[in-house]
Amino acid sequence: MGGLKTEEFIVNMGPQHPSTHGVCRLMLTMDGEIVKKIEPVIGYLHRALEKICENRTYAQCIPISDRFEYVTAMSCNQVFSMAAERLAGIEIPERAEYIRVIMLELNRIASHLIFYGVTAMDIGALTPFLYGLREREAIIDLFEMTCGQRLTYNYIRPGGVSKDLPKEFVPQCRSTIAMIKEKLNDYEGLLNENPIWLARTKGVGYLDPKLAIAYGVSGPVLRASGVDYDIRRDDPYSIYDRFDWKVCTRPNGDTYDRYLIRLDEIKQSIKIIEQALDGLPEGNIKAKVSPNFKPPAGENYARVENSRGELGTYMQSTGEKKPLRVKMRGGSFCQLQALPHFGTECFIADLVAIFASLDIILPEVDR
Amino acid sequence: MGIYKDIKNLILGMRITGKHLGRHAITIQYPEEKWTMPERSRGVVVLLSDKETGDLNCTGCLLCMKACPSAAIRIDAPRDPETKKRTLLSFSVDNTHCCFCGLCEEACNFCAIKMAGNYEMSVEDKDTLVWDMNKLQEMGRDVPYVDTRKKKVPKPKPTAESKTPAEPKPSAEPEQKIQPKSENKNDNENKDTKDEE
Amino acid sequence: MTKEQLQTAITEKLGDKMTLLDTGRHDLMYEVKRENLLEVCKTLKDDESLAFDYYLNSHGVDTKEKFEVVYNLASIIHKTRIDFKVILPYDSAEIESVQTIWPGANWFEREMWELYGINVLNHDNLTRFLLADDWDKGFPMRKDWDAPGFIRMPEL
Amino acid sequence: MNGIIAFGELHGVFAWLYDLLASTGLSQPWLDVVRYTVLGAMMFVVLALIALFLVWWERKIAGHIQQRFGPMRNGWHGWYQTIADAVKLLQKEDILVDARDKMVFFWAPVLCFVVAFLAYIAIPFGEGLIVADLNIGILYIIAITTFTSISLLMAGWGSNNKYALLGGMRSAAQAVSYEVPLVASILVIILFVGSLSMVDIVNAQSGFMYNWFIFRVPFGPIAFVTYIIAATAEANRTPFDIPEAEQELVAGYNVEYSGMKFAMFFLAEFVNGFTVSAIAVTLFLGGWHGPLDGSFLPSWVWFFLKTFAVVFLLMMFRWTYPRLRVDQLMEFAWKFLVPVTFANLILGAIIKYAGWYW
Repeated sequence: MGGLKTEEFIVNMGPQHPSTHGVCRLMLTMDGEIVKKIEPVIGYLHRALEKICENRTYAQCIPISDRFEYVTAMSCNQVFSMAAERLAGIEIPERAEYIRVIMLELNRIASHLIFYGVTAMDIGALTPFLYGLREREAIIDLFEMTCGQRLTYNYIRPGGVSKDLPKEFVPQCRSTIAMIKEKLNDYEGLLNENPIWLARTKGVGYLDPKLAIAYGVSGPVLRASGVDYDIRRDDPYSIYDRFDWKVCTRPNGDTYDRYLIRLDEIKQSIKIIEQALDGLPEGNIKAKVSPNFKPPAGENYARVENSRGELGTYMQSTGEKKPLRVKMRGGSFCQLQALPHFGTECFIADLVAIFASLDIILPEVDR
Repeated sequence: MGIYKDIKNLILGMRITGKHLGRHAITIQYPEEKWTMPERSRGVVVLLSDKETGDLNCTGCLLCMKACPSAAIRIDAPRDPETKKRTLLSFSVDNTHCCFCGLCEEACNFCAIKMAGNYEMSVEDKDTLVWDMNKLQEMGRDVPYVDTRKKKVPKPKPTAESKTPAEPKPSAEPEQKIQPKSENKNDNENKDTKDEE
Repeated sequence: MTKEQLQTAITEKLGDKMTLLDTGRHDLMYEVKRENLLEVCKTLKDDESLAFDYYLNSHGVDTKEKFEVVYNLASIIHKTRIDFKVILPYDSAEIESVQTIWPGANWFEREMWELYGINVLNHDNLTRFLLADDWDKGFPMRKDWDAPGFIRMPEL
Repeated sequence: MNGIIAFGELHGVFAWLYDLLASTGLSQPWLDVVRYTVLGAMMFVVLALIALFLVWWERKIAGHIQQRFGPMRNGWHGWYQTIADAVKLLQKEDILVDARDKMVFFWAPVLCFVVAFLAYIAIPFGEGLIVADLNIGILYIIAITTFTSISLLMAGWGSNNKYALLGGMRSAAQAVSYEVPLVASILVIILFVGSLSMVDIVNAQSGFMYNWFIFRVPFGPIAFVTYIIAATAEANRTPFDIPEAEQELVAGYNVEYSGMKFAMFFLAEFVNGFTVSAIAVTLFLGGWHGPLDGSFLPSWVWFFLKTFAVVFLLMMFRWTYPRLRVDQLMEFAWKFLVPVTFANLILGAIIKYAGWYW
């Protein structure tokens, strides 16, 4: 049998493919079912957001930042506003800080719910996707009640937040959080100990911590490889140091741990939101900042921990009302760059599972 | 032994999906049942008109045009030199450009523009999405809004166009209202004096 | 490890090569000459007291009269953060690749080359990956870039 | 059933029809030709309707499992949604890839469609309701149902598409490795019936419910469970639907098919699901026998009730479990199912020899 001539063939996974989240093409060199080499081809979703931002005032940059990473648009607003506030030296009122933390953590839960549904669907279980989206709808209704939009919120502004919480927000938020905490048992029962799920995800796509750090991988993917690094605690921003919550890490860095860590993070976010809701102070919600304010010359790289890792914005201003340079750094960009180095020598079914577990979305990669 | 744990978990999975089989479905049948949008939901941009006189609140101050990040609003409101008043000729919103961010609503001091909750805008021909003043006014006819303009005591003879909405010397600006410091020097339109300052 | 300790550690290890700028808000912003870039990066990464092993981001900036290449780094062990920039004149806009020190820099430098035209020396895969394959209208992120059909935001 | 027409039994009706036909005076061979063409056409219409119903039923169950309604638009709760889909697929353009292997590409759906219906010749729907009571019934059915994997391989190769090729290869590997446990779990039953004919198998389970082979502890339940697992693999249903794994291989073997050809594959898949459940009911759940001796419902109603129960079980699998990987699937078959079924066979033989069965 040794003399059988076999040759590798190239398969295009994408750009129109059911399991690439957004438009991304992976050129796979395959030997039968085994993936030998991956070469990501990106740029299908490049909208030159950074060039657009250079032509807008700081307040007008916020709707652009929503489109940078639309699954967790709140964290994009937050990172843009933080960069602008640091440039202009604006202090945010107490109540705005609390509202921001509540909104950011709600958005993280909503993003992890999408992750849960999409990863399960990519590995074949079609029902968890609908359960995940059902809970997410409850959170999206909270967002729509406060800022009016369901996906691109344009809610967190340099200087605070744009509108105050409506009266019925806090009770509805508490009931939503309680409902999600109770629904998590359904999620875990459905998949966590399922032998087929374990067979498909345990030990698949091992990401070595050193490789992760070398390629700038961040967020839950990094923590699932055992590296205890979370920007909310290590490069503190906003008022996360007032709440007691734990940075959860998982030791062995395979797809199963990347899945479990996101369920842990949902629980931690629920804890943060409950404490933030209890401590919500009164007061105004926005520092007095005119829409086209002019920050003094300077530059700054603001970082936020969102559900896909570190979301960074470098902003340089020269005293005019439009930023000179805005650079957006998303977590998925580095994870997609690291994928060819740890996603090979596996079946195509495993590659789909690894790609889903990295929770890569393409607007963040192509900007 | 492993096999019992596996079978137990497989049955647990079936129990969870079976449990949902009995529950009532939570989706609504769209065209028949419609979702009631919350009060603040940012749907389509409309122009509001005064409750009594019925004509537009808009005074043509161009603040919303400046605030719009995607240049969706086009206003033609020339200022006739002697009365220093702007008369609004045309106001059009290009819904293909509008990104529904709500910045125009926040920039307006005269409750003239609002994002109503209506989201059904599907059309066959893209050009019909560029709405002119009448369409915007008619869309905004029944949109409820809180009139926060400071009513000027109507002068004995009401001037031809709508009442001058704000006194020359506005009292202390409320906290939320954003100070329209629009000293944009490179205003290539005709010299825009500091209106309402 | 507080900012001051970091600052003293840097001046002690790389005093002459890294000059502190005052434009950095909230983090330390240094300036590095182009010729000793690789040496600075190596010491930043390998020195235990600095240990900047976590490469966050690098990108180009076009300030209308010169290019700047800004690097943002972080240290996982000491939980510190630092930025530094390299000034490049318009005519000779090229810089060595730091990809051998931090493998994560590969795509960032590739993007900088594609959008700014800053040539990156001995980079292993300097090809186009964000813009269209047949893109021939120059480097879009430059301030002086213009192309037919590029509609600017109307100046109001 | 000596000729008295019990309430609702249909075999009397067929006997009367045959006498009517015989009275027309045709010679015997012509009589058989007409008889079997009419029976074949009737069988095809009944099964096509069942398949259409199954498609609709699966979409409704999937909907309600996922807390949504499923098809609601066409007719009350969307009852003619599948018919609308069939008509849509009928008039859809049939896109043919130029680089295809013409003969193989054309005949693959035809083979898959025809084979799916051929298995029903030997399946008894009720008392006397069987097209041809072959004395090698179950052997014929097993032989015929393996043809579907050949047609998937042909589809995979014929459409000259890398994804389809992968799908085809997977279906071949899966069919081969799940045929062995399927047959081994059936052999245990044949051991106790002594004849391959399906009617004899059902008659061996007559009487009260505990006579059904599923309740013949210890070999019955084991055989039933292994049969159901191997059958879901044969019918290409989750968690073994790797030949047509949407998330990995876009659409597996039927990636290049559109219009009526795709409808054939789609319908054949559901008919296979029904075949597999029908065999499970005939072998393990007492065919057309009701739970009590001489029950009140007509026999074919019992058969359909039980078969739809097994189909419901297969559907619950599909909407609960993720999908296995190719090598795990093979490993599970060879390292777990085959030893278990062979051990079960030996256990059955010992019980038969020692006579501890009822």
